[in-house]
Amino acid sequence: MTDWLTTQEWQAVALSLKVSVVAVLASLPLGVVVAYALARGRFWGHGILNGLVHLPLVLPPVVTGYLLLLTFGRRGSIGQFLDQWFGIVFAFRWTGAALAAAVMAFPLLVRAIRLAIEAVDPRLEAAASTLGAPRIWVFLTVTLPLILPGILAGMVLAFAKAMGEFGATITFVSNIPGQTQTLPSAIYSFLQVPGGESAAARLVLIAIAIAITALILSEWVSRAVARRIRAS
Amino acid sequence: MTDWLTTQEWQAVALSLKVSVVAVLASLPLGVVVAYALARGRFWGHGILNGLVHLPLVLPPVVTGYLLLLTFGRRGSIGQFLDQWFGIVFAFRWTGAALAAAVMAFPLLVRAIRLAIEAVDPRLEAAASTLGAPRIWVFLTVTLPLILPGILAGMVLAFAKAMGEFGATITFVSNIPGQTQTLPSAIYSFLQVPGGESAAARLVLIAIAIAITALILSEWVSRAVARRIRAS
Amino acid sequence: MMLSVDLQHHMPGFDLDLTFTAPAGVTALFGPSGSGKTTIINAIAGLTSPQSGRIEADGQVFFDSARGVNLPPHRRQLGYLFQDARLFPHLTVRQNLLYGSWFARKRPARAEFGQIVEMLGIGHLLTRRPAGLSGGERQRVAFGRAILSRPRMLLMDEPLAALDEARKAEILPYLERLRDETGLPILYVTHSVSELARMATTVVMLDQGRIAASGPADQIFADPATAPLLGIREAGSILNARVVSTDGDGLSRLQSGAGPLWLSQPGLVPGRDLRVRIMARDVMLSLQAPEGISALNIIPARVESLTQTGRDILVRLEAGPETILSQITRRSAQLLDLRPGMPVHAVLKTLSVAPGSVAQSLSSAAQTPEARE
Amino acid sequence: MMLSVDLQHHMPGFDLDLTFTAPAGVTALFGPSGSGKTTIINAIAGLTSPQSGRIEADGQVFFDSARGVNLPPHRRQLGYLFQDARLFPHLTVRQNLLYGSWFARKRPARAEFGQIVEMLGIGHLLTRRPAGLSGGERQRVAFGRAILSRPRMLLMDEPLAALDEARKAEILPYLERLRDETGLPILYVTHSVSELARMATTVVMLDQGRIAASGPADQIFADPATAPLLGIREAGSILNARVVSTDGDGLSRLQSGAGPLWLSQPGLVPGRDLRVRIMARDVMLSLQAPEGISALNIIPARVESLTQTGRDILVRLEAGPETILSQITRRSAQLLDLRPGMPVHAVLKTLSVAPGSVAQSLSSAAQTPEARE
Amino acid sequence: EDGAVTVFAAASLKTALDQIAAEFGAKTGGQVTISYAGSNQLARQIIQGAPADIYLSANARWMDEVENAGLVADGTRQDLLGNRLVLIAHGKANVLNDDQMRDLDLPAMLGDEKLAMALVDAVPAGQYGKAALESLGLWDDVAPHVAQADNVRAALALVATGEAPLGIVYATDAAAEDDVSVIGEFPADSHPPITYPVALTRMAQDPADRAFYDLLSSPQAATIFEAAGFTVLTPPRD
Ligand SMILES: Nc1ncnc2c1ncn2[C@@H]1O[C@H](COP(=O)(O)OP(=O)(O)OP(=O)(O)O)[C@@H](O)[C@H]1O
Ligand SMILES: Nc1ncnc2c1ncn2[C@@H]1O[C@H](COP(=O)(O)OP(=O)(O)OP(=O)(O)O)[C@@H](O)[C@H]1O
Ligand code: MOO
Ligand SMILES: [Mg+2]
Ligand SMILES: [Mg+2]
Repeated sequence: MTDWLTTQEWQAVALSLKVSVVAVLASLPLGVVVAYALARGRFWGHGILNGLVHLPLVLPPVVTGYLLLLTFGRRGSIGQFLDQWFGIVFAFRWTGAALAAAVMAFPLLVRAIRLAIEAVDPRLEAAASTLGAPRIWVFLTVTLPLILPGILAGMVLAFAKAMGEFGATITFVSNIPGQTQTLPSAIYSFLQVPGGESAAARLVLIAIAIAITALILSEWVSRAVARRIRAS
Repeated sequence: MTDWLTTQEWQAVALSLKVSVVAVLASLPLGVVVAYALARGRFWGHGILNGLVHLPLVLPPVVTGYLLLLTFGRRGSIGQFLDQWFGIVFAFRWTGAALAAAVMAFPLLVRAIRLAIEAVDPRLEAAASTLGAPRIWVFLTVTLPLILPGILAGMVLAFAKAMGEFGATITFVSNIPGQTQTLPSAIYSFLQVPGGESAAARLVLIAIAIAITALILSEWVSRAVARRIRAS
Repeated sequence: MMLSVDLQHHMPGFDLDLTFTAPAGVTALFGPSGSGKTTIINAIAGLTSPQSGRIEADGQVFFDSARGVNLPPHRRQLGYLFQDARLFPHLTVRQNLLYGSWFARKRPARAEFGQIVEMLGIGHLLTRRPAGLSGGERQRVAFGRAILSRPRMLLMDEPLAALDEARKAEILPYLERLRDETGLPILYVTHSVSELARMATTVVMLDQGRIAASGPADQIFADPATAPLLGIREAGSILNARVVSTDGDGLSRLQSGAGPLWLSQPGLVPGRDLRVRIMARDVMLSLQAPEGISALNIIPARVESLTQTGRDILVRLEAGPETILSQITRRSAQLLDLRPGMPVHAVLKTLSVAPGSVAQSLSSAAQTPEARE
Repeated sequence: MMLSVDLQHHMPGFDLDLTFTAPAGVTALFGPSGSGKTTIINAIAGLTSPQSGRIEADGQVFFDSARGVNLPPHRRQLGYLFQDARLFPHLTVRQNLLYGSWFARKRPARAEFGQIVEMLGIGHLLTRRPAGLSGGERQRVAFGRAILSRPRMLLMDEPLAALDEARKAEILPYLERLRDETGLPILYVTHSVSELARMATTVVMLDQGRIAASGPADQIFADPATAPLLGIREAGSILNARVVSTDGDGLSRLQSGAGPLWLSQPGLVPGRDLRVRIMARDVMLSLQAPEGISALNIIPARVESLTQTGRDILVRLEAGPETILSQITRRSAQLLDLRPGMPVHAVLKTLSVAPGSVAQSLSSAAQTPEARE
Repeated sequence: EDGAVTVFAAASLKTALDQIAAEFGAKTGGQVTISYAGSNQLARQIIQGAPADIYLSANARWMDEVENAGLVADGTRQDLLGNRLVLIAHGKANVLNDDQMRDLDLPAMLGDEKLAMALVDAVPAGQYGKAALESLGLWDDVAPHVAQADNVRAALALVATGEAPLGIVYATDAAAEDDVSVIGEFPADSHPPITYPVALTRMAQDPADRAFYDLLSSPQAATIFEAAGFTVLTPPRD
């Protein structure tokens, strides 16, 4: 195996996995909150929030990457603020790649969770509230377990998207091997030079293998969860 | 307005709309069938189908575009077949852009519809079958209407993705003003040259406006549908 | 039409293993909660496949594990009224009602839309959607939907539990008419002994997935041995009688094998044959024919046997060819010094016979349903 | 504890407008399907907000449209048993049962887990998930879940409709004990007059969103005017009596205002005060005291009034300070030539008094519930 | 810094630069990290504070941007490499000489078909190609037939797959692709000179940065660049 891929390629695979997992896990709580607000909330700015969440989908990824560079970069307003006050730096670090992946995958995550929340029977939530559960507990003990398959679906979708994310990432944090070079960036690099196709193909196969593994795993977990809820 | 955008830019806007709408509508039937098969079917190759559907999400868009070129291009196996037998040509046509957009948006469409199907109470379908409805009619008269909000959600997601799709499109059908130059291609071009940011920003604003309009419309339709089904 | 069912199905903690046949008329499935009633009906409807067995209706095989036959639900032409109404939430009440008739358009309609809607009192709901309906309203719509799908058999899972008495009183006669006029066989799950007594021509009693007793309703009801299964208070006998005349004050005179009988039921047509259910606890015993008493039915009879049931005595009386059950306290039996062979008078208040206890005889009710077990 | 409700709510095609108070004890909401019972309970539980009105329990305001108060459901501490069970599909039966107790851990437990599980007969289901439960099993689990949430009031929407008689017979006494021993007030929706008569201390009768009659159960039942609302066959009166002794053969002697009374109920403890419901149709009238008859209860009385109800006559009898209703045919009334003031004997079979018709008196049942209307 | 050299380089230089970096590592033990992306992306990133020590652009205008931002170390900008623009065809083709190229009847050669190029207004290869066609007087006739890809490699792929029969790409790209053949080289005077400028940035403080920068204009590097098809512009200083 080590012969098959160069160290640098292994780094790209490992980095892509790390970036995607972190992107999905870190954006999950916000994703659930936003999905809940969009599904159940009736507040001013509902439409704006919804639009904002979907922006990364509509814009060409390079634009998103550029906007990230302008805001979260070293000289960007938010980037400087986070650096000074919390010591968090996104610029040209793997954390930046994770941020880009999270932003790009966010609409997928939110939509899936939102659909799941909308499918929960509100009468069950009402039943929980008459049993004395405050709203937050109703959410944690009834809504959340019931939307688990939806959350899982959203996470897989987001993970897949994060694994494939390229345009925003390379624009925001560049393509620095070992630091910000993800699998798609590596594939891109190979495709830019004569004779790089076979190396690119190898990496593509790895990406496919990872994605299919993740899909099958999630499918399996999701069926197990659903089976418990809807026995015969 | 005509002053504000050049003719070519207007063309790009119109083309993007056309491509995205056609991509979503044309892939919808297949999307519903695949989603149904994935949600309810237990067949050999379930995992493979699922993986295949998600591939465009995982792969860098250029790779997808390249693969499209190899299969649906003029010399591609499927491309030649379609050309000879049906006279359908994708190469350098807006139809090719639509195909690329459809393929890239397909995983989002399918996931949303699949989630909706999984949320339908199978007991309602059982009730329909005891009333004499054959399986296909059960689907058309019970399942389908109940998943309409999910389908709509999937369509919006897919539409947004199609509007933003760039990498696969330009790789597959390149960028021919008036024929295959979509909004993202136009934006990309501006970003390639120093000082092109302001022109790009104008187009970005248009993309955002279109997406938000679509979102709000779909939200509105979806609420109307849901309201009918779940009156207090 | 005749349905025969043979089922074996094993679930963790619950085993179903039974064989019965349901002839034309109403076959009641009666048994405690969790005894397997819904599971059986689902198997007949084709919604679950039993692990082994055979289900056949009028020669058409619905299911046969040996031969690998398993007809899909929509080809079985059964109307199923579910324990939960299962209305289609996206359709209006009218669309729900008409849902099945589209698929049944080649079969003759048994009931007209307007007539059903009126009987069920759902005319004002037609344009509404199910979400806002009350529990009873839903169940009524579900009932109409099942009937209007023109089934050749009705499966009803506790159909009236959610309805008020007034509505029940309207629907039961309609079900009887369906049964009698169209010969539509009905498989009926209920917890209510009075519905059972009124509707059922055949009774299948279940207990924990097995058949505890089964047979024609008259026999099951007149058998003191089944009393505990029904609940002791519900023991009673069924008298077959013919309406002779109806007087101006609303009283009808009937002739039964046990002698004349006065009933205060509306709508009794002279010449009709009826089944009258007489609850054992409503039958008083008197040594002499009492006088100056409001009860109009005083039937001479002979004590056939005395059975102790729980704390009370179930007295089986012979009145001509008929059997009457009377339930009295031990104290009374002692005070009257009842012994088999003794002549007594059975005293029955006219009004003790509940309207629900009088049903039209059905030719098929006289058939002997075979209950293989 | 006292609940007072004042509601106005308008829906297309349906208007709710009513005011009533529910004192301690069981308040029955009774009315035809679609009359608004579930809507009222939902408003009390806080699941729907009425358009205007005020709901108050023991001085705590749940809802007041004028003052803009609307307490969320979880702060109202009510146990709600829904018409559909609404179990949590992702939790086991045990987890469902314990769901509410976690939030109620600061309030004292009224019933022990094991005790409730045993009474409901759901011990073997504890590790299962709701999906595979039968209709009755679900409802029992839902009942346990509501009780175990330690509510200060129970709202029950047709809780027993899906249960078999045997299970009902086990649960009703438990509910009575809850009512009597803990003073837990219960708002009870039912279509069953016998449950109503047995459980209710207060009755609120609804018709199309308005109150048709309301008051203490005894009064409502003894009032010939409410008979049509209950369904004519269900008319009856309630006698208050004290158990004097229980004999070896299981018969108990009671002393009522109307004279001695023999009942064949298990578990009657001497000294206890009881409410005995006597169905009008079970009461026979005799001019002389009959002899050699199995009926043990022969109560001397005086005809107070004769009311024609439908095709029959409802005779209101005065027996000491108590009122007894008797329902007889017109023919019998003529034959006996009954007139107000005439002395007669009311004859009642011991066994005609259904076990469900005897309930423990409740001190609060004697209170006069105010029903503002 | 830790002695590591960070190079931001146009993606088309990958093959050659990777080799040079490997040699540098072997010789000095120093580590070179190279980030390949579009010249425009790299320039924007450097302007936004990216930790690049050396910037190697495929295009002079983006180097100008970086210089204008004051981020180029004084006196380090130089035109390192040059490239040639060629007309390619799918499969085999007759090779045209310089004169034939000047009399090119491109419209006739294309017929109804497409000419693959990089974006003609945005990507350098496309810009040079457009300039060449204009100076040859072909642009107006050919323009409707141009299929613009987002970079040279994608244009090459269009020709390699036969999607377009002809294309305009760099000689460096055409050399390694089996399915295309070079028809001819555009006269050097038909377009502005194709240059790849290099510079040390202001962030470059480490001696290793300077060492690698110097290595780029060494004879060893020149050999590697030439092997990849580039022309080396800076005469090697011994
Ligand atoms: N959203 C709505 N729009 C119009 N009418 C409604 C709506 N929701 C409920 N109703 C009507 O309000 C009436 C009262 O309903 P409710 O559920 O309170 O009846 P109920 O007394 O509980 O009946 P049941 O005994 O059948 O359960 C019904 O006629 C119902 O159709
Ligand atoms: N998936 C399952 N696993 C284990 N037991 C099951 C499963 N599904 C059903 N059962 C059990 O089978 C038994 C029969 O259920 P069924 O629904 O047929 O009862 P029922 O007679 O209709 O009862 P009810 O009158 O309460 O509706 C019940 O005890 C139920 O718990
Ligand atoms: O949406 Mo992209 O083209 O995967 O970065
Ligand atoms: Mg059942
Ligand atoms: Mg209700």
